[in-house]
Amino acid sequence: MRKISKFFLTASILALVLAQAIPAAQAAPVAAKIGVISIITGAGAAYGEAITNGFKMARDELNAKGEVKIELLIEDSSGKQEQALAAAQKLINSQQVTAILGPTLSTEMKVVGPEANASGVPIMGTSTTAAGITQIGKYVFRNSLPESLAIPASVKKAVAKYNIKSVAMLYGNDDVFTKSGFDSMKKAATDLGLKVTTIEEFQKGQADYKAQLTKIKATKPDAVFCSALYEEGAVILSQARKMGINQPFVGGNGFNSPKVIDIAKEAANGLVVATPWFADKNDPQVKAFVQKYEKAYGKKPDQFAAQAYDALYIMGEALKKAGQADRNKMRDALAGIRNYNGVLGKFSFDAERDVVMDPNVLIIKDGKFQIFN
Amino acid sequence: MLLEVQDISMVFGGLAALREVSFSLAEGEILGLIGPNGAGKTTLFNVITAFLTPTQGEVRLAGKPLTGLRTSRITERGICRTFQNIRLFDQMTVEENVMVGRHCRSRAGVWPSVLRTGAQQKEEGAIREKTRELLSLVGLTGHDRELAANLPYGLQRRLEIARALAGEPRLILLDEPVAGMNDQETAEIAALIKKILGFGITILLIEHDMSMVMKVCDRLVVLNFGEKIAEGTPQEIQSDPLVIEAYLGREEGE
Amino acid sequence: MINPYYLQIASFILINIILGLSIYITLSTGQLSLGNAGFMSIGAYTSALLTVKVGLPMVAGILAGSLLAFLIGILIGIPTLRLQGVYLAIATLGFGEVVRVLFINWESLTSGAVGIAGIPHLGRTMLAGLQERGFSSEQWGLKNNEFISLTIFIILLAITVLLLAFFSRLFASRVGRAFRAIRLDEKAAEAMGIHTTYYKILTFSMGALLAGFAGALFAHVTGYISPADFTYHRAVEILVFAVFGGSEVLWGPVFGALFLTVMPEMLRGMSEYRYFIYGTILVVMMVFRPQGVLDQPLLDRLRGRRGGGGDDAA
Amino acid sequence: MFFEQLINGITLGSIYAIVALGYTLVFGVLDIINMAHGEIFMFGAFVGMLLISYFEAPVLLALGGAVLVTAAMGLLLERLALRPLRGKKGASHLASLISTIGVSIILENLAHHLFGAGNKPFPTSFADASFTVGSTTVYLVQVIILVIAVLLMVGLSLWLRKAKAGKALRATAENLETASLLGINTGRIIVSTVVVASAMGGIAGVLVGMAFNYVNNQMGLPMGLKGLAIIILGGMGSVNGAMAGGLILGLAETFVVAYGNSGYRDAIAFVAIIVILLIRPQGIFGQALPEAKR
Repeated sequence: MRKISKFFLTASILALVLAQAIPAAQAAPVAAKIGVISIITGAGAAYGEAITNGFKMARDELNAKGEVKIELLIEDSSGKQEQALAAAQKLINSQQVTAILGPTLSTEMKVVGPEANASGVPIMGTSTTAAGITQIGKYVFRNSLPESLAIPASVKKAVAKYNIKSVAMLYGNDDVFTKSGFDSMKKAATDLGLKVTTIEEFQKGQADYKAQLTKIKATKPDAVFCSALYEEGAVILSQARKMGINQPFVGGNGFNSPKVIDIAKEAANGLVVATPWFADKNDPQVKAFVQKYEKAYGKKPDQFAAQAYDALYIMGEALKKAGQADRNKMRDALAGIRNYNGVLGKFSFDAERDVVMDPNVLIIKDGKFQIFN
Repeated sequence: MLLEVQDISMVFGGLAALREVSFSLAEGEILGLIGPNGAGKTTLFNVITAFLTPTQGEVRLAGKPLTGLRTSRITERGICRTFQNIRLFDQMTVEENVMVGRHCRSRAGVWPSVLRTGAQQKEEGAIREKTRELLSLVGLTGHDRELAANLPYGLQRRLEIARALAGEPRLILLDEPVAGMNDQETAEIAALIKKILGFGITILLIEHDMSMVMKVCDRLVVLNFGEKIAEGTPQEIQSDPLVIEAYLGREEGE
Repeated sequence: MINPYYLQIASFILINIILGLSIYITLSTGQLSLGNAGFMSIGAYTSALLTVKVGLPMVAGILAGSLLAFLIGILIGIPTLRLQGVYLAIATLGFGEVVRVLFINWESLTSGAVGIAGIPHLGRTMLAGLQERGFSSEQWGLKNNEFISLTIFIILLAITVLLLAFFSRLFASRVGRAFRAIRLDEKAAEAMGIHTTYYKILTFSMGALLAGFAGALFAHVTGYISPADFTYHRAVEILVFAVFGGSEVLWGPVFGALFLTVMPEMLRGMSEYRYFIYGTILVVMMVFRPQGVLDQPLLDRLRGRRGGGGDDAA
Repeated sequence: MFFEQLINGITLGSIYAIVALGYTLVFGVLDIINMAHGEIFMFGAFVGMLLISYFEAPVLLALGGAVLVTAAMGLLLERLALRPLRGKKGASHLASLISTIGVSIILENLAHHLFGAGNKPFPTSFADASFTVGSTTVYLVQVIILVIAVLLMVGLSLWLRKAKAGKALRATAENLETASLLGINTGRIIVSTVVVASAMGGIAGVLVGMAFNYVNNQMGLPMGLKGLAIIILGGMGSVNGAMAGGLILGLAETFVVAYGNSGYRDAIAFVAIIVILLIRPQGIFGQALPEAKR
């Protein structure tokens, strides 16, 4: 039941250049109901909260501008496929929404996506990073950076910078995100011709990683590639550093959280991750968003909030282009989105409605995330 | 001989509960098994019905050894029993208890039961008919819809007998059927026992109520500390010095 | 009323009823199995793999999945039946976990934690098949998705009604009396000539069969499964259906599954406290009403009869 | 590497053993499996963590605090979820299993509401202290865990002997109604058994938090399941069995990672219980077959 922290995802980038929004003739705003499926209760509620906050902020801003009038209908999934499916049915059939944002988890999307697609309702994941999401069908979109983009980026930079020849790999094999992250990692390592010294697995809720780490240490790799959610990842880092594994760690997007630093403290230094979202980016749009979000919700926005914020802007843009709350027109408008500048950077959909963007590669240095180069 | 108990020993963790006990029962006979508490009487019942596997010895029914058979098979062969501390299915009705007792004499399996085939319907009818008969025999007519747990103690004892009879036993083992009953109730059970004998059913009876044992039993076997110390007619047993000592010894011990 | 939302909920209720029945059947001979999530996953994976990778028709997949769960139920049942009470509960719990870990690690077959997506969908396949024969939902005045949801619901409803009829007749028979006798006093039941081992294996493997069947249906209703769907928590959830609704009467797990599936949907806002409520239900039930909400006396009262009727104990 | 893995295995095994001791104690005296034990263990870890991070308490004080809180939880558990079932007609031996599963669910969610989801850091200064034997590094924490495990085992053996005497008297009391004559307060023995077992869970929680820098509201279930596997492995109600079973499982898991496939690490415990239940249902150190009574 608890899929909790499982879902750490990736991000996505979006880009909606507000500035580009045509300031022309002010007609009546285009109104639409947009459904949201998110984890409001249960274990993954922390992500759902950030995501819905992002949506709400974007909605208020968009509606204030007057070109569109978006009504958000938010449903809870508790992170469970059955409930997500029920919520989707409710939104599609009872509430007649024009489009859906969410659900939070890739597992949920694999159940909800086909239903939305069959019903002809555009649906966009803002935090679903696993492989095969947009291939579900032509109504399925996402703006979350998949691990298959994030991981090669961080791997490539780390390999170049540290002259890595051999790596040990460690991943959680009972979780969709860490498993598909690992698959990308392995592919990236093979593509770069790295020698893999050992591949170790762990399971959710494990406390003791010493056995795996001892083995990894003995193989003397140049670096450790670790596909873990930050929950486990931070514990792994702290145990590894204590055992004298001082090599760089390269992680996926799921490893990207300030909590890594909270939990692992100095042991977190040397972790390289790729992420769509960098809150300390020197960019006026990002700074404005961070400031406003912090004021409204009392904490810094994380990547989930940022992805959600950009996602609704993309929806808004598509709605303007579609000109009316029509599901098919909305789909076509969404599919045509290219080169939008959002808080995550420049974002486009590719022909398969998947993400095109350049992730930021960050490293934890001196106890904080910094641009890695 | 209907039942032959031969050289049965039962050892629990070094302690012998039964030591080379042998006796036999003729068809239609009623034999009383007596002896002080802890003499091994109920243990012997448990050995005969395969609740326990004896350390040594053999039990035969109508000449065929029962060794290695599980309890349910022994019941099918024709040995039914009651329990010292009543073991009714207390959350079932009186009627259902007897119907369960009929299990080994009926056959409908899963599919016939679900499809309600003609044969199954007929069998079910026969089970109910037999149940009614037995309930009237033991004097429980009118109680059939009551939960077994709600019956007064004396009636529970009767129900156990009816349930055992439902299995159409050749031999019925009764474990203290009148324990805790008053004189009138005891007399009624004694009469019931006589009736059962009248059907040609052989009876092995454990009982502490000596006056009743003496009245109903053809023969007695006396156990003490797991050993058979005497066997004979009630008159013989009453005057047997070993038996008297065993009982007196018990009284001193208490 | 033909709103896919309501029909979806109803479909999950029906699947949960089958799951509730699966544990009820095993409990009817007094055995607590915490391995039903494991059997469910066997049914789900078998059917999913056979339809996705081998291309078998869905009906064949579902039957194969149920059958495999049944066979494994017998295999597991025979040796574990020597175990009593809590030992059995823990051994079956262990079995469920082993199956899950196996599905996680057997990547070449199961894709591990990523799970299997694109499983043929009960309703969509049905619609596609009918459309090939020139049918369209509009003929019935329905939209495609309404037709799909309605089809699933009707199929599941028919299955559930058949199952209930099956078990209510079974429990009212000689076999059902044997089950209850074993549950109430195994030794005494054996002494009545009931082959307790046979009946215990029978109920254990029937429970496995039902769980596998429900799992296969689940796979074809959601279209996606992963090992995370079949954890210890699922086993407990199934247990709660029976324990809450009533573990001594057939209508108990039915009521339990119905109530506990609808409740979180009605109280979407309260679902934060859902597991509190689950936990509290378990404790309170054991303290005040160990037999669950429904029991025989209550059913009799509801039917306006007196006495403990056994002929229709189901 | 072998010796390092050996030490890893012993550390993990000692922790498993302490968790299993809690189960075995309750089972040995009450014939009940306390499914909430894992969650009590988790609360122990949280209390220790809170005392250390927010009140900068020394480790001993943190252990003490965890013991107090978890002992109180044991008391409540006994009062609310076990005692009402005892001797109740119609409540089978499965009733306590189900009711403690209920408590475990409540506790897990309570922790979620109280402490939030996700990991919490467990800072300890001496977690880093280590010394070197030959080429192998040994951490102070590892030694402490082993020592505590052995101490608890010895203490428990003594306790269990006393409690068993109480149990025997209780059994007698049921038959002969002579409890009051014997002047034995069996109720108190039962309560103190649950309390002591819970407190041990609390200790184990703090040790795990300290050794692995790992505290979250989900940590109870995996550890609880391992504990269950161990008491089946070692023999229900057997203190030596819990200790040996814990060490065996800890070593087995570690060496499967070291020389086998780490993906199957979690399955070992359950494969082990299935195998042991089939071959020797009473467990390695168990006395007799599980009683066939219902």
